[in-house]
Amino acid sequence: MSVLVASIGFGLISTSILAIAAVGFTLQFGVTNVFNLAYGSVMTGAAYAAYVANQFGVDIWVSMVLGGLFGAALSLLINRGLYTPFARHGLGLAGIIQVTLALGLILENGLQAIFGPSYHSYQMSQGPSFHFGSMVFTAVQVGIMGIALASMIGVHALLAHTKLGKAMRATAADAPLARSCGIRTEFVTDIAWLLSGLLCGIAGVILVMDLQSFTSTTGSNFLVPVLAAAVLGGIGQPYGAMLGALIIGMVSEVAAAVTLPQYKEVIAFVILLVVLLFRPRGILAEVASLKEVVA
Amino acid sequence: MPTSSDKDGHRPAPQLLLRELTAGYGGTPIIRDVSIAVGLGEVVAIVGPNGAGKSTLLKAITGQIRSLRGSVRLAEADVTNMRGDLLARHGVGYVPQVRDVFDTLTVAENLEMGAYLLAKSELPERIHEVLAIFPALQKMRHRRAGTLSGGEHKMLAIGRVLMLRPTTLILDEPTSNLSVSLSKTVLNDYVRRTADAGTAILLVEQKAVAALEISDWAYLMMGGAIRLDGPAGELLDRPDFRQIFLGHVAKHIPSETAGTG
Amino acid sequence: MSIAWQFYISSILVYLGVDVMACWGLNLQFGVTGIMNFAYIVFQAAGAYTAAILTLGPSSRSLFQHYIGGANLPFPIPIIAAGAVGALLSLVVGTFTLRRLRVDYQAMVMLIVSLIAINVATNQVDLVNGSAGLSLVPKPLSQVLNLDLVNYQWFYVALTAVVCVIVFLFVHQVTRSPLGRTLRAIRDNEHSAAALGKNVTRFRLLAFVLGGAIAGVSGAILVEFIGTWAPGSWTYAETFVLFTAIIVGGTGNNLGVAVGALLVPVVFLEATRFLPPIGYPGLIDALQWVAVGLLALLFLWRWPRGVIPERRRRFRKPAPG
Amino acid sequence: MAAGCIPAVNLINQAGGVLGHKLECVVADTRGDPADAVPAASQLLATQSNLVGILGPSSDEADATAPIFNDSKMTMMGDTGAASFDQNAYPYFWRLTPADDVKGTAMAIWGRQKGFSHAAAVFGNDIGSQTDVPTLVKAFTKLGGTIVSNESLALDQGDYRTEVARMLATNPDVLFIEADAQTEATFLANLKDLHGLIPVIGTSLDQAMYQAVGGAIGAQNMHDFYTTIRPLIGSLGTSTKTYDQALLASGSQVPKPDQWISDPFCPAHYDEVNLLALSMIAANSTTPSTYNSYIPQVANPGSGKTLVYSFDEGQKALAAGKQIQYVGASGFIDFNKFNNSTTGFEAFQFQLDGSTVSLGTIPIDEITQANS
Repeated sequence: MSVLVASIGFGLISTSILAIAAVGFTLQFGVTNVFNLAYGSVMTGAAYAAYVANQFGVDIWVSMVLGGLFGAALSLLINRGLYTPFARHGLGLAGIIQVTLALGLILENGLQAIFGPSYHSYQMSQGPSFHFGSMVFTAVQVGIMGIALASMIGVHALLAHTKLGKAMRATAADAPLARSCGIRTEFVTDIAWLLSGLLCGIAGVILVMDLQSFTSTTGSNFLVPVLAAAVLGGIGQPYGAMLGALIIGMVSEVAAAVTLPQYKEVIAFVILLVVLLFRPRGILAEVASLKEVVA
Repeated sequence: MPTSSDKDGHRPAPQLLLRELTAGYGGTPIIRDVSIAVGLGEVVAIVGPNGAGKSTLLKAITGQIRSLRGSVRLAEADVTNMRGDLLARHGVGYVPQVRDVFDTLTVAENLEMGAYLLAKSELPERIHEVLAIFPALQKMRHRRAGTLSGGEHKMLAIGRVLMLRPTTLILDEPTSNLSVSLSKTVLNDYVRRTADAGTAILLVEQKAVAALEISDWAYLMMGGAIRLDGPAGELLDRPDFRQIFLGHVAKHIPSETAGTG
Repeated sequence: MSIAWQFYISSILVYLGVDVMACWGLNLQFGVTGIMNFAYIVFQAAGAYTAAILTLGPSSRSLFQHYIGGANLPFPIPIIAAGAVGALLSLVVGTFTLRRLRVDYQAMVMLIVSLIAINVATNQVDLVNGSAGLSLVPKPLSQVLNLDLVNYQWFYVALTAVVCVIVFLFVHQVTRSPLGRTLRAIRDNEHSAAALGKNVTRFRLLAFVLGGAIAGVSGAILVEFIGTWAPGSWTYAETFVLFTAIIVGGTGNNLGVAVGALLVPVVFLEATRFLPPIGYPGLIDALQWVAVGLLALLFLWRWPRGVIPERRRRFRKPAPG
Repeated sequence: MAAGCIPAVNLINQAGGVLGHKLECVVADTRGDPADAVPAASQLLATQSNLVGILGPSSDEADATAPIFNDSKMTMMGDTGAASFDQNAYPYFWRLTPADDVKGTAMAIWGRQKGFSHAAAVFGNDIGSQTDVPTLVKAFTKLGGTIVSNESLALDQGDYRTEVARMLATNPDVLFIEADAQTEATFLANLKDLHGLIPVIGTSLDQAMYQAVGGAIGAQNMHDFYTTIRPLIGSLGTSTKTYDQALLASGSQVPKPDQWISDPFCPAHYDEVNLLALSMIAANSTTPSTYNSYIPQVANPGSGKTLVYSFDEGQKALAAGKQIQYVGASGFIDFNKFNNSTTGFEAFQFQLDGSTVSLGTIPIDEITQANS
């Protein structure tokens, strides 16, 4: 029983990392419709950026911010330099997915070529442990959950209460219409990629802070749970992504507690497949479905 | 300064002026040498059957496709091939035929997006003004636009575009999918009144009779070109118009068949 | 030609045949019908495992590997069964994933399917011996033919060629037929195909199942040749090589796809074996994946229709009335 | 692998080569899966006309390539612990690498010797790890201990906290662990954070493993809690010293040679090259089909044999007409009828600088007994 309770606590940590990553993924997807399979590799890239900073003696939390900024810059570059030109070139949705997959492989293996196949760790301390009943968290984990909470509140505040955030949602809902309102959709798209990349980078660094050891494939191993969380909630829906992260994160941990641990991810994925069977657009996505039907 | 054309065909100075505009997809022109003028306070209708090129024309004006030849001018400014967001800065409001509101945003947020270019301080006043025109929107401010009915939808779309207080308004078949009575309300109460307040309105309509009733001037478009134009009130009675256009749509006129088509 | 060279070249020819077949199957799904099957390698693996198990004897006799079945069946039954299992598995997966899902969702669902498949194959050790995989699969007809090593290699090349010809005749027939035209119509415009009264989902599923059967056969041909199969060899990156081959060769064109299979998995990847080793072990491997990625990007940008483009057929609308 | 092959080849060539021939190390990248290894193997055979022997390949690639080399009558020194070679039938396949299932028994014996009675067995679901489990469980139980928790891990997950909690709920006094580097590192880091480490008996051997696990839990914890079980290294150590010197002297060919000093696999590769070379001399032929059968003759113990600790010593003894037993840098070698050499295991403790110190040995007799 206490394992079950503890697993719910662990689920909160998994959920935190997943939520940051999934919200980041879904933000840019909502605005630009790019199903970015290179996302996991960008996470790894940010983790390495933070690693380099950390090696120079920069504090891990500062390195995390630097990793986030690296992720933001890389994402913007990727969209401006690769995805947008390909889309303008007339490549369809399926073609763009292949571009993202190709980029993911290039980034992942490029990182391996640079940093080698070995494992790296940050210079950091996990800090003291805190006990809440059967739940145990280290200081770093509490920090991670705090960052996740702050990110979610920040994203919510941005989208619901600022002009820019509303413009992002408007662009996501209907870009030509947003343009006719005077919204500079290219600028909004850039912001969406920057923000998405920032969250992606932060997620990459805190994933590694939590794993405590990583290599060039670490981010791409984490990609499918991120996609699953984003899709489960209804892609392009930040609140859906948060909900999806909660479900995937909790189900994996609780499944590991009550059934076979080696199938914990599989169980979460099967839930996703079942949800898609009944709600092909995810839990929170009923309104956005007009988008592709009307060209 | 006259704000509306009078019955003698004297028209105000053009606010929106198209000269020999030619545009299409992939280098193939769909519309050819279209010249149109819309003055402040005027409702100018473009009527024509399906496939006449009306949608292509609007896409060319609003910068969604590149025009191959000709020009679009707004008062003194050349806005040919200008991006949509810059057009909005020139005071052009555009209501597409479908997907005319942001479905995932609330009614209030839709209005706010309509006023995107205005300072935040102007917002309450603008919302107040638009709600005065469409009081029904008041009650649904916090509803998601995607959940509105067809009439409410169009009301919001026009309300949204009015937020910017546009000098030029482009409406693409605002009455499609609306009932006959609702269509009349939209055209008479919203469109005509907006023009009377000093806006230049370009109205594209398939429901020719209803559109012509509230328009000052009208162009008949067919096969990608303007076939004839004239004061809207006279056009319906002109034999050449009846022959070219209404002959296509229906044998009997001017019943409402043509209007609800 | 020295025996060692004959050995190498015959191995490469068998691999070429397997890749060409696999690409044809994927082309039927992706090139012709537009299904983004990132789990394609799973169906190849399913075929390989099927063929391996049916060729091997009962599991109880060997101490070091555990698997279900084990039937000692003679050639060509394991290969045919592999095709059937590839088709059957495609039917199951396709029924769940092809309905109502957008292309990007489909791509993700396929990634998930391949993860689940690898997880199950790895964790259910009794199924196909877990991560150690199956090994010591007897070579087909080797007892009957009693050939020496090199001659057996050439025999296997011939066998692969025969299977390739059969698969080609099959995919050629399918893509040329009214069925093929319908599949292309679905790919190019699902909605208008639906408007023409086509049951889009059913046709998609058909293409998916046919492609899955071919994947299964290709896996069988490979496993009977190398004698071993483990989960490590079927990750989504392997599928990406096949996708790249199709893009390079010419999406939708069977001949182009065969050329792509020659250029990418065979020439492009084999050539690097002849490079002198540089840096640490695995560096060339990593750079090679970078190169495959760049190759895919280059072709998607510059020659999106490949070396041998698909002939665009005019699609005549049925006469009204 | 180069760190084992190159020092051996350098010493051999310095000593005049093999029957007048100089040796050279050539790398063929097998790319880590069986399907890729097949063309790699046949390409190697085709393009290297003076090939005299093969080191590696490892793990599941061996199953695919062993038949090719065997059929080509090419001697190979396998680098796989796979149980499929426990009763190997390929005359040209040899291995110094201990079988994985034997390693499981050795871990169990060491655990019981240290007085642990309630063990948790946590193994990755990867190729090498799972084969240890049945023999570990069997031997530990047979020796009077209890396996209180037996979990297999899905590899490379974001965390293993729940798995750790499950394990802790059974109150083990020792943890047996083996998985890939990322998985083991994450699991142990989670254990450290949740509860603090408990004694760990693992098989973390190579550099990548040490970097991952040591990086995750820290060098001090590695020292305090982690015992690693690996194949026996001869207590004499003469060969090892020779190897270490040769390795450090090969700095121009092996980048950063000192990083390989404590790597357990490199000395084995070094020994394999020496074995090949000495058996060639014994057979007076560099043709694998001729010298292959001489391999046990120069390696296995026997009465009246001269112990040699390097290629040069062996060459001279052979020239003097003596029977020799080569004692490897990786330990004593004794091939059985399946061409497997298993000479026992040794337990090591990590020092703060990453080097290892021996804690004691687990002789092969004990392992055989516990395994029976």
